Amino acid sequence: MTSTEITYAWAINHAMDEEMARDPRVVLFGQDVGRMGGVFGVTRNLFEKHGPERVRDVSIVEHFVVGGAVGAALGGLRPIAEVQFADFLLVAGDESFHKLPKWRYMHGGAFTIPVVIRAPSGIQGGVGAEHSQSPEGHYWHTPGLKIAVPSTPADAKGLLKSAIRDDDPVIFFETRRLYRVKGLVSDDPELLVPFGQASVRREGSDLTVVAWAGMVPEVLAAAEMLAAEGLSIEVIDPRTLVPFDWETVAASVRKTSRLLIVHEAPLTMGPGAEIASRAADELFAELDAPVRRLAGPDVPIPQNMALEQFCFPQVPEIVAAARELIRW
Amino acid sequence: MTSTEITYAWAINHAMDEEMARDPRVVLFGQDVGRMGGVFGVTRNLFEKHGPERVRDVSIVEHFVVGGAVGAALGGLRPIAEVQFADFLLVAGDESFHKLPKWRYMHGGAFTIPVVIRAPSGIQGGVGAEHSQSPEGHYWHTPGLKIAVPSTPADAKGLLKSAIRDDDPVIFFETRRLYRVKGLVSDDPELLVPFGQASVRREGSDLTVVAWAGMVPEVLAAAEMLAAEGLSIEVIDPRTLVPFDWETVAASVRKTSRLLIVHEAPLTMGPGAEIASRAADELFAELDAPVRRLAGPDVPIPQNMALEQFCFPQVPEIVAAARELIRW
Amino acid sequence: MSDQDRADLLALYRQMARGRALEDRVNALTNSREFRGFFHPGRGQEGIQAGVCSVLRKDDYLLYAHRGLTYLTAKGMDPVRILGDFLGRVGGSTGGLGAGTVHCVDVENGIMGQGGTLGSSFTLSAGLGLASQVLKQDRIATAFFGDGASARGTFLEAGVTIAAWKLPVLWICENNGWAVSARLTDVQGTDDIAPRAAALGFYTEVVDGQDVRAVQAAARRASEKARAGQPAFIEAKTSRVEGHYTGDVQPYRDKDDVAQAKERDPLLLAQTQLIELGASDADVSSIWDEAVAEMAAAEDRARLSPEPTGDRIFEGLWA
Amino acid sequence: MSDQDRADLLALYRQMARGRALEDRVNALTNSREFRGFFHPGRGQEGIQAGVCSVLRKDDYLLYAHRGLTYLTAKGMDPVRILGDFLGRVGGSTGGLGAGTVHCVDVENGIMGQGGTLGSSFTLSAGLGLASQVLKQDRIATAFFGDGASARGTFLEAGVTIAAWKLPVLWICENNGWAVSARLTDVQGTDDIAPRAAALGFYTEVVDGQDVRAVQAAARRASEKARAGQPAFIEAKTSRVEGHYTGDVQPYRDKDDVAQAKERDPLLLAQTQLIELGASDADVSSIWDEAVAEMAAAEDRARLSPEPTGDRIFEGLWA
Ligand SMILES: Cc1ncc(C[n+]2csc(CCOP(=O)(O)OP(=O)(O)O)c2C)c(N)n1
Ligand SMILES: Cc1ncc(C[n+]2csc(CCOP(=O)(O)OP(=O)(O)O)c2C)c(N)n1
Ligand SMILES: [Mg+2]
Ligand SMILES: [Mg+2]
Repeated sequence: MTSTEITYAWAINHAMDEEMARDPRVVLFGQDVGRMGGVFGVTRNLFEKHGPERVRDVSIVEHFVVGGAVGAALGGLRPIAEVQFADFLLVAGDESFHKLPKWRYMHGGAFTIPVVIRAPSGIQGGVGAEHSQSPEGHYWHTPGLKIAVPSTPADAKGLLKSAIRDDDPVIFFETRRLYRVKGLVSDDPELLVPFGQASVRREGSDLTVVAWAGMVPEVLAAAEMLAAEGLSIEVIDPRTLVPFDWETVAASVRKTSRLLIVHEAPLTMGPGAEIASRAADELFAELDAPVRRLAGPDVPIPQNMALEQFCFPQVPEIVAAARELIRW
Repeated sequence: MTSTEITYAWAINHAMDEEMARDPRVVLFGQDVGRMGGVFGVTRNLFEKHGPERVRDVSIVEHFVVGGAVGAALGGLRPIAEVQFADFLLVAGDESFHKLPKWRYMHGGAFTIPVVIRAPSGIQGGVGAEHSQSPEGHYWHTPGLKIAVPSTPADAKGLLKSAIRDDDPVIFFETRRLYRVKGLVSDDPELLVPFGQASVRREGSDLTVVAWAGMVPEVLAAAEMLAAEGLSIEVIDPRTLVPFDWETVAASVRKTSRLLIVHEAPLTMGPGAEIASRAADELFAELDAPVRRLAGPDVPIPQNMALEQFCFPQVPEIVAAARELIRW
Repeated sequence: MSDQDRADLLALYRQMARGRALEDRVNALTNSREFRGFFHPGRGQEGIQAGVCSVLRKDDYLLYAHRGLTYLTAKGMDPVRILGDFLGRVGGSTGGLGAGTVHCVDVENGIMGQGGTLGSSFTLSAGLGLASQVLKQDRIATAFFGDGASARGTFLEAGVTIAAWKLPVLWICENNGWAVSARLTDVQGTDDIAPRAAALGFYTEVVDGQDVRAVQAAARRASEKARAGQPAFIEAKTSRVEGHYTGDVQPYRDKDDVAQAKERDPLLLAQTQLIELGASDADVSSIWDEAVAEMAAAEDRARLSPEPTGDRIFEGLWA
Repeated sequence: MSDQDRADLLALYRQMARGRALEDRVNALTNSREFRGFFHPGRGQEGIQAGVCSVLRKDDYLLYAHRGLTYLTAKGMDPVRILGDFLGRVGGSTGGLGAGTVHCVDVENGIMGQGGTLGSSFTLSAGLGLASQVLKQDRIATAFFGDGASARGTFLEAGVTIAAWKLPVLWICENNGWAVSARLTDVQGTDDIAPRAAALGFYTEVVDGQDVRAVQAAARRASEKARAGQPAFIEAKTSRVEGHYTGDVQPYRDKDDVAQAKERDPLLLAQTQLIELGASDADVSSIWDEAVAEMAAAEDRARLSPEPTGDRIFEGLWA
């Protein structure tokens, strides 16, 4: 099978296209996903290829988007539901915190809920406090949900295909800043990326950095700069938060004895807290420096595009934090 | 001023009553808060005393309860809004994650949002996965909200009074299991308990345990049992998560060199993660044992009353965890 | 006044009786504190549940509400499984997790469960209707809910989508005028719910919920519409006889109101109609006796199943 | 055909012209990429915003929507502050945080802001109405929104409460038939929104949104109702001339549809009416010229204010 260089957005598009071709039970709905092909162009051609029965626009009804997906799954479909911004998942609170993760469990496991919610997230383009969040932490604190946070086109495609075939509900966070980033992606329709397997993006021996989604490119850039100083950084991208590949992180920390977690969501109670506290407990004896988190500040995200840049970790900060931990 | 022994529920009632008498801008609304006096009896007499204009029943409209409170605050009232179960705050997702914490900031600080949301939380009485949660962690990850988690009648009263007088939005988590617990409460209408000041519930030298709300009685019971073994536990109740009194916790850990956090919310991404990771970073050099978290399991809460008991830390587990850390 | 009419009404009466007899057992379990969760009695509302379910196919979907149990048994669910849920036994439909009505489930009979938060069923029924439409199954998705729940935002979001997509969905509002202690007239601006659905493009019926035959007739029309892709809505006017939950003595409510509600008992009304149709007192009372015996036996059987152990909480989270 | 009529219409025309002239500047800033966020042009909808705001008191509350700017200036807001928000200057109404319409604010003039999520204003306007009622202020709370937003669940939850409590609230639906690329008819079951409000007990008016005088008349009646405690609702039928945001070329939409929308321009219609009422071409064009000059000067002034520094993000989170 060949590989083609395509964008992250297009990789997501191909995953949906292939899975819809493979399985007639896969349907897609959300705002503007039909004729328009999505406000970010991610669903282009799907309406034309798979028809109005299976690709449907909805009104401003996030409660329906998520709750309707649960119902459709109960009825035997395998819905992909798109919210236009990940923030809107929080709008559909009952549906995303209750119906989606709990319906199966509450009813004694009587059915499966094979739903994928696609949620474009993160800071980009001055869209403000309610269109820029990275809410994966809220959902990680909700038992019953699987969570994907791809950082490359290949992972985006492979993880989304796994998600669509998974019988459990998956929230699939897409990073809007990455939509136009290109990468080599396999054309093999059976090449899946499994959930729960981290990817070591760069090997190193002095410090382990865990980052995902939009922070991976920034961390890799920082690692490159640090390499010039002779500092060797291992960069681990968990790719999915649930399940979380703890083994790969732990093995790396056993090697480097140092851990930094970098994420875009606000620091306090962000996903870094879970990883850091687990490391601080289970790897207590291995650590030669404090476990540190570098994350967004504890403020809503301003709409001013100049100011929003202050709301997620930048390369120089990552470099500085890494240096400090290594020199501890 | 005298003190009277009253229940936690009644202390909350008195706080509202006194503040409504003091300030005519304080209003109360929620399901069944009026004539019925609340499904848990917490708002009894308020309708009769303060009248139908200021104490209002609503229909099944959680979005209105929270969003309407924000609007009422913008219009110059100081609303207390009650959701019947804390889980329903998640139902009002847009209102509790966006409108309430962000409206002031988004609009450049043009107004204040003096809202108190009262949210009865925790496991009790077989009410199942969507009526038993402890969702404070979700809100701690939302900049712009203050969060109270009282564990005693005196704190419940004093913190609620502070919350009502605060110009920022406060989510006030009440523990349903504690509603009937009695304690001495001051009758002084000016006795407030400030936000951001932890209470040392028990002094000790071998281990610091941080716990709040419904877990405080369990931890104190465990500490008592451990004392019989000669183990000395310091129990810290932060009382508010935002602001969080880090100083008191840090001072205690500097003394004991050991930290255990106990909470009812599920372990993964629960509030313990924030406290543990902060300790693991800032107190790295002080710790003689791993920072440990003891919390609810990562499952929805079953409705079966026998099974729900397995969903929050019990005294024997706390004792065992404490022992293990001290003997590390 | 044919034999057929009498037979039809006897069948409806039998379902109402079964629902009430089952509820009597649950009330007893609640009062004895063997069941310690909340139960919301449906006494007085059996006619709606029996009437609507009588026109449904076995494979039609049901999302029920919290009030009463008649829809479950009328839709075909085994009372042993229901009582197993109340008794917290592994033989209950949730395998020991559920300890009340809230989450009874029976996929075979299209009973797809209930959420703990009111209004869950609007969006879920829309999704079930979508599945039926896409999979060309000709099943309809029904959801029951109260007047209070009809204020939930999900009503509107699901409603516009159902109407736009012409989904095979039937909603049934059991309008008993109360939500816990709140009178509908005090907390919503109107007494009538059906106009809201009409404004969205639903076919609507307003019916006397105490008259099981009227409900059945309305449900027949409405379900045919829904099956043909015209979303439909039934508002059944009814009364809550008991408190919100078993044990609620309704201090907030007029005694007269309760007394009136009791008089308009759908079983009593059906008895009168049956006698008019030529049934004997013995016919009627034997149905009741059978229902009582059935539910007593069901409880005995439910008890044979063991209680779950603590590990049960870790089962069934993931597929 | 009195002088008063002409003066009234000139005043309305002036507000429409100001809104459009301001929007022209914002479009230019957007096209030149000096403003790099999203702007949602309101061309074609100025009549609704000017008409409704003309009957409001200075202290009446306004929660505006994302489409266009006319409500802001017609309600009294200084365009320098609005442009300051677009230019991201500390002199903008949000002190440099906002970089677009989304969060302009002007408490003096009752302009209480806007949420990023559609449908925020239903519950907030209810709360503002409650405050006015409890504090006996006689102010009304208005909220503007589109046909798309009217599907949000908050419409229903706030609506039933407003009706039950008889709050002084006026909702204005600018029904332009589109939500981004979705036609109202395709994604909601009906073309008309007003019946939904009527079903909740609102007083409703349906009006041609292109005719500013008709809007004003409807708004006068509706606002009087609202002030008297009868919640009111205006559905103004209108058309979106431009794309969803500046730069959206609307490939999903018929050219004819856009052309028709352009013809029914509320400013053109008002010009014709003004000439009929005896105004001269010069009267009309001088109003436009003044508006253009005002907005050019406003932009110059807005630019005088500095951009915020990075610490700005930490200001204003807490009271
Ligand atoms: C979202 C949500 N809010 C509140 C509740 C608590 N609650 C359970 S039943 C009920 C009253 C429901 O009234 P109605 O829908 O009319 O049904 P009825 O009890 O009258 O049958 C309330 C408030 C809930 N379960 N979910
Ligand atoms: C809850 C929510 N969902 C989706 C969006 C994205 N969005 C912004 S404007 C818009 C279309 C709104 O249509 P309508 O309400 O008719 O207003 P119009 O743009 O036509 O003026 C959408 C989908 C949003 N801001 N909030
Ligand atoms: Mg009711
Ligand atoms: Mg529109």
